Amino acid sequence: MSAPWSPPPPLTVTDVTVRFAGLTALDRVSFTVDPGSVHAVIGPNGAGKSTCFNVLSGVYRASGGSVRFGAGELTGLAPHAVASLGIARTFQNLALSPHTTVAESLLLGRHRLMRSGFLAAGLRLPAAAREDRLHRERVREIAEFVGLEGDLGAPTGSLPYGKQKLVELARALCMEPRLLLLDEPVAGMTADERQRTAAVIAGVRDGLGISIVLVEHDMGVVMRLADAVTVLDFGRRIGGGTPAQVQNDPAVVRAYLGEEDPAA
Amino acid sequence: MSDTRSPADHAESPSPSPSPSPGRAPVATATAGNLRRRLGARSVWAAAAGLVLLALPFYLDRFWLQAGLFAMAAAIGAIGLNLLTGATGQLSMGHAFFLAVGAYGYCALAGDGSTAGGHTLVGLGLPSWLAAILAVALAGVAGGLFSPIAGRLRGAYLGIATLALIFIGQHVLFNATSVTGGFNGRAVEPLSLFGFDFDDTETVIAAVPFQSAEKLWYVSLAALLCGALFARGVLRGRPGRAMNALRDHSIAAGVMGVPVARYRASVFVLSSMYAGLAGVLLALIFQRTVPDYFGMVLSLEYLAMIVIGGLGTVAGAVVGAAFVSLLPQLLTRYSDALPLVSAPGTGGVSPGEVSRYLYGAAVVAAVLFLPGGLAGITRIVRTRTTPTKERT
Amino acid sequence: MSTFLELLLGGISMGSVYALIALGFVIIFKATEVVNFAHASLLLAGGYVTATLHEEIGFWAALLVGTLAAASVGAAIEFLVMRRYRGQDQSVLAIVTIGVDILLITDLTRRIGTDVLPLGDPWGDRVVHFGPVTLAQTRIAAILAAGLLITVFLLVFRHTSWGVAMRAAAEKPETAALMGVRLGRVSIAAWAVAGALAAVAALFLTVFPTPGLERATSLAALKAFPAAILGGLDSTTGALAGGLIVGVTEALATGYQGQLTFLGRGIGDLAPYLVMVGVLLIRPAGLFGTKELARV
Amino acid sequence: MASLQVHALSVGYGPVRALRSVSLEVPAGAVVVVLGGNGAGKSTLLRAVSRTLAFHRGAVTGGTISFDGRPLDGLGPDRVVAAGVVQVPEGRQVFTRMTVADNLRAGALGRRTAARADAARSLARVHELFPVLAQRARQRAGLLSGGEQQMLALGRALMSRPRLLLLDEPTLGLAPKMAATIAETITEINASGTSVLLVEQNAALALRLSSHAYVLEVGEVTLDGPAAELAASDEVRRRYLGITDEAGPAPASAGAGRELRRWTA
Amino acid sequence: SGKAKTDDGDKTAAGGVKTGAGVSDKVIRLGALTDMTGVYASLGKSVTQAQQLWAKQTNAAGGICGRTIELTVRDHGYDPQKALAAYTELEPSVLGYTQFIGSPFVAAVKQRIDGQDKGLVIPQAWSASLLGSPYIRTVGATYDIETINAIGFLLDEKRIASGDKIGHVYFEGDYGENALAGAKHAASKAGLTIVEQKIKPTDNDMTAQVAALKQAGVKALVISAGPRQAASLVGVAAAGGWNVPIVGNNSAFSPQLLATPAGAALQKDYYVASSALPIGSTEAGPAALAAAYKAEYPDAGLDNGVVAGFTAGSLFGEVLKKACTDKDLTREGIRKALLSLKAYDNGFGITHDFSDPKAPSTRESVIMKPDAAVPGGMKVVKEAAAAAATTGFSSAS
Ligand SMILES: Nc1ncnc2c1ncn2[C@@H]1O[C@H](COP(=O)(O)OP(=O)(O)OP(=O)(O)O)[C@@H](O)[C@H]1O
Ligand SMILES: Nc1ncnc2c1ncn2[C@@H]1O[C@H](COP(=O)(O)OP(=O)(O)OP(=O)(O)O)[C@@H](O)[C@H]1O
Ligand SMILES: [Mg+2]
Ligand SMILES: [Mg+2]
Repeated sequence: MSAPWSPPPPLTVTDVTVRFAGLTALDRVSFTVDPGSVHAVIGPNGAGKSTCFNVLSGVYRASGGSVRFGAGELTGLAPHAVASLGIARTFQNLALSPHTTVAESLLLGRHRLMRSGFLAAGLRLPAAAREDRLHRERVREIAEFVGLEGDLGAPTGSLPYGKQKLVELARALCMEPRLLLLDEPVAGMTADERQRTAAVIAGVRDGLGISIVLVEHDMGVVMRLADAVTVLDFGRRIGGGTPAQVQNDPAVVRAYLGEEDPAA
Repeated sequence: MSDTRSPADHAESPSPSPSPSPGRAPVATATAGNLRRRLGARSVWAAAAGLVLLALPFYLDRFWLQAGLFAMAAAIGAIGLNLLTGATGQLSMGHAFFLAVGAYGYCALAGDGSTAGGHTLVGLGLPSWLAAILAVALAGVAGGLFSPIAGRLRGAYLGIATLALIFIGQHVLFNATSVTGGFNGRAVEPLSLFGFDFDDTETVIAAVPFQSAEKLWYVSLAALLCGALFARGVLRGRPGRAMNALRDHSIAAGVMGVPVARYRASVFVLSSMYAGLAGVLLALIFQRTVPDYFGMVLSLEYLAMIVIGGLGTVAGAVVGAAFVSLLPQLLTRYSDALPLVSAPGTGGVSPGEVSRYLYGAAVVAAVLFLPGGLAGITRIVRTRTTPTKERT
Repeated sequence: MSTFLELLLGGISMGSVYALIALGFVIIFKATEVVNFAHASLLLAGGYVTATLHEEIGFWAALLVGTLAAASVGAAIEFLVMRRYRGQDQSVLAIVTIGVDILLITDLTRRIGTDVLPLGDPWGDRVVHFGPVTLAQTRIAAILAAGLLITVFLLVFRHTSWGVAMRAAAEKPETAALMGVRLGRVSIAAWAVAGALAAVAALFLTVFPTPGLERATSLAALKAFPAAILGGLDSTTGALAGGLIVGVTEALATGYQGQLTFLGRGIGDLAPYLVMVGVLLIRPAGLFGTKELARV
Repeated sequence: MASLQVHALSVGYGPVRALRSVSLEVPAGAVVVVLGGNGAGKSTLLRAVSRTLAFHRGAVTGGTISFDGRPLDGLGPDRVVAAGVVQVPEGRQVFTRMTVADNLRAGALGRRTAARADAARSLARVHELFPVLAQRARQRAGLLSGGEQQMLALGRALMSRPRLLLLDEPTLGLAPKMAATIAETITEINASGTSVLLVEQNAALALRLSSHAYVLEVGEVTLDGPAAELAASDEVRRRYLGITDEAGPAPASAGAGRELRRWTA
Repeated sequence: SGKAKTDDGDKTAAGGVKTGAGVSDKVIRLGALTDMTGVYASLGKSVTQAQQLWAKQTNAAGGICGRTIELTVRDHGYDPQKALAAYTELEPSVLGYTQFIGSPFVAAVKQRIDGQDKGLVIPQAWSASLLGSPYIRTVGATYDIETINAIGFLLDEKRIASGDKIGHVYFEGDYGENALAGAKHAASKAGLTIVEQKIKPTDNDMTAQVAALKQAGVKALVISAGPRQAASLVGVAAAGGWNVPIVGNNSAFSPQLLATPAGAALQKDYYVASSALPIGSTEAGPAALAAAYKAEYPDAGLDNGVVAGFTAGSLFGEVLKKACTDKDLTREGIRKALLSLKAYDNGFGITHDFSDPKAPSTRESVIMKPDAAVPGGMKVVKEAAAAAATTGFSSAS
């Protein structure tokens, strides 16, 4: 039912400004995410990274500026309209239903790809059943891919934090996004779990060819995955470039990394 | 957060759905034989229950049939409320309003314009089956008109906003006399399907005289069955997942592509249509619609039903409806035989009061001791007997 | 004009009684996130105790005992019922309070039976004349009492740590416990205060011009729902404003029903709800309520 | 004299056994760290000490916990706070609808003595440690960024002048610089006489801060010893520090070998 | 099947009396559908107890037709669903109903009563909308007639005159609206103008209504509501120094009100129209009833619900006796017996004529006035009479 796959268009963020009462959370921020690349957004706490994601996903409305995904303008769209363009995200703090099973949570991610409405589901039309089967298969594939195949029947609330984060990631993947926004995907994981999750993300990029915007404080992960980096501080863009460039940018070091090498 | 949610989400997992949830698959294979046995047992039980239900009109007297009819109509209304309040987390205290729309809508659509009680009554005189369908649609439209509120509010705000509907409804029912007949209500045109009238004229079947109660029994049974199956399909399918997501985390639901306000409004409309159908049936059972019926107490009774029965599930709504509507009848009928209960006028606790005590207590206790409601008991029993897979 | 003033004053005085009820409602909501649909039964309980005792022990003592009784009923509901539901979903809790309400109202109405019970207040049917406008003394007492109680509560809420504890407990009980907040105490106190306020409100709902307490008195508490919502469920100022709006709307809609016949007569009960729906359409969290914050 | 002593503690959440006979000790004035993977039972351990397991339908099934020789078993959470044991819970848990200032006031609620001067002094100290909390005093805490919230959570706990601070993953989601700041603050807090029991995923940072470390795996203590010793052990280096000795292909055990194809339907 | 149709038609039993549903050789079963836990609880309690007293007295006197009376009471709490259930439950096993509170519910089963059930029902409501059925028979004047008589009293007493405005406070529902129809009729005959104030049974505070009516300049008030509303109306008007006469329907008074702050005002210038003498009257009927009732229910108050219940009961008794002499205790026999009662004096001051189902059984009303000194709180100020305006008035139903 979906059109034959096309590479994601570039995401262009231009002069986006977000103000809350008495606070400018984003101040004329611009950057571009090239198709198929991993673009990291880093910056100190409170720099505006999550706010940026909230604008991209339609949760917040920007006070100014524009966000274009290819030719389409995203600002002003409701979250579900953004989702329908193939933009998926994860949440920094989990946003799962604790009593829902992993399988059902992931199927929720496929909401936009499924068609059956109240009537079809209520009348159990064969089309709805077929669709259900099809999508459950894909859910299983994705669960296997991120390493959740053993937990599909468990309520998400009973999983440890790290696995719940994986559920978040898998649910976003279930949306078959063309642009994936990941807000701190490895936070709260042990070192080896981080490595595994980073590998999953790399696998997504390589296997699906989609664009990924990544917010992460783990510089190791950022360095390993990112093709380009944008650095925010106090809502402003203070630097950007390749990971290597950024790591040695004195402004970035001062504002974010600190003098000490964090990778110790 | 809430344990009462769990039934909504996985209460019905051992289901005969075409593809068992893949997550269950390893478990399912392990216990496949068990499952099949249970399914077999289930269908035998269902068939037996179905037969009993079909045979009842041949044995029960009008009082019990009527009680059963009320319970069935209530069950349909409760399913609708459970879709809204249980599954989507939208508290509604205005359910009685939509019941009234259904009931009065049917009267006005099916009735003939006539004069009664000093005023002229509007009536379109449509065929009654068509009027019934249109009345259900009308209830849906009424729900839709409320969507600017239903789509935007939640929790207590929505609950109390919907309370306004009760007051508006009562006001209209008493004052719009040309449609509603005012305080004494209006007579209900009997249902007529394929030339068969569901009224009090006697038809003798197998030596049993069939009056309206006997005949309506089958109509109600069919309506309940369809309504229940439809709701179950909705809950288990794509809309059901979206509804639960709206309840648990509405922002996440939006980001997953669920149009939040529209979905909330749609569920409200769907729930109103269930109420409308229940209203049509109630009108047919009552043979007259009276405004006093559609007050706040009725709305609260429906909330009590879904809590007692179990939030978020179809079975919960049905069990709860049966409990709440049959309890007072049982107590009244057998008041002589029950300790503490005494006939009215003799000074003790009257059956009406006892039933109110009981269902007040049932609401409180159900949430505490039966997180899945009465309908959840079977599940608890089931999980006690089959060891749960421990998470590692 | 004098009719208008009289209606307005009457509305304000009734409104301040509604505000008292709504305030109790709001306090419980703030402390526990529970919408207490059993509030009407607290009111009836307080009024009933006052009504049955005043002949024996005098009005003021009876009022005191009635207030304490309603406070205890509130505390008992919290202790025996609500406490065991901590962590449940808001809507479910609201429904639980409906169950409690059914229990209590059934019991109280059974006790009250078919009687109309006077409360034995000192004001009787005396009125005060302000130019062309007359106002019952009971109503002046209502305005004063409500004003006083609401002010006291606002001050306590703002300037004591009890207020902070209450809000903390409402939002994240577990975390509040980690801060050393005694959750049980906070919520039991909120319920008790709400009960006490309801008992005072019951007094003013059942004295002249109303003949006395009877089984249907609790229905008056229904007016506190639109009042609380109008103002915003989590706002004390909102409760005050909402109460007044409801009182005045009701009085004017009743008094001018002759001019409002196109809406059908007897619109007084309905008007507050219509105003409420109108406000909610524009401000979904009420006039002073805080919009639910969404940060993800 | 051990400040906090946990002996043979077992905890269950219904049928789930989360801790099995865990023993651990926080000497007075020390910083002790507990490392462990997801679901190892670290938070459970802290909940047991703070006596908030009931909120999660969990219960202690065996063992004892005592603080300064006084058993904590059977106390309410408020009494534990009054005894001087304060926890900063996992995931910050600031009161989102209250202002930053009120959050800090809430932090002072558990103190038995409510001397105003005392409170003012605590507040000044917190503001000194985290200046941003003074700037944002009037803002609703829910609108702070993650890191700011973590600072608030820490500051809030300090308001009651704890003798033992339980920290559940304080650097979760913090920028490297901020994590370093928090680490410094922990050292500072400790230096002024507060013992610290730290639960961390950021093992490198945690081991640097602490004198003694425990490794918790699936509800059991599998390793413990002086922090420096543990930091040198192969097991800890591999699992918690992410250091592999033979430089080879990264051990991306999961995800590797699996591939996600594009969805076609 | 247990329900298979058997011939349950009327039989002829001992003594050659034809019997049907509800009547055996020993017992006559009657039903009472009452409200003891809902909005009409206070009425329901008095009516029911009075009828139980009637049954007891009748049985003590040897019963009727050699049979004892058995009264089965069902409390529906003013819930339509329960009322319908109770009706359905009792219908096969009772001969008729000595009371049925809630006229909407009576209306709800009207079709069944007239269609196949045909059992006599005496509603405890006096709305003109209940007239017309040969099986549903009210005892006394309907609300509209009662209101006309009340206004007629004011005219007779010269308290109001042509050209005046009078205020009418009335309940939403058939009671109030039927009374309003009467008031309008009386007003048109006498050249009065009615200023309407509609209220709901939950409104207990009449301040706003008084303010509005005062503003409108009315010279007298009519109240067709419950006792509490009457007390509030009378109290507020008096407290504000507004001295206008106030008349009310039978239901707009309860002796309990005399203990409230409005008690004094009620005894000043408030009148109630009724279809029976007050229970405190010294006439033989009321006096005997008052004594017997007090003896039976020492704690219960005396009010006009007692009279209403008792008169309904004794009417049923009278009809049963008549039917017994006609040797027909079937439902049909009951109907015929009732139709033959043309001048039935039950000892409560008014003579009833039941020969025309379309007309109320009387057009007269007694005018009474609250008085705390009398048991039951009411004394007669004007003997039964019909106002001129009632002649020719037909309750449009
Ligand atoms: N809804 C809101 N209302 C007011 N202020 C907000 C809101 N959302 C975010 N902010 C403020 O905007 C700033 C940026 O917040 P944001 O969450 O985007 O930071 P962040 O870069 O994601 O930080 P972290 O890495 O800690 O998650 C913060 O100061 C925060 O307080
Ligand atoms: N409320 C609960 N109900 C059931 N099981 C629970 C509950 N809370 C935790 N558990 C289980 O107890 C075990 C220990 O969990 P705990 O939260 O203590 O782990 P943790 O070490 O803090 O993990 P993380 O690093 O993810 O925070 C896990 O298996 C977890 O799934
Ligand atoms: Mg963020
Ligand atoms: Mg943890």
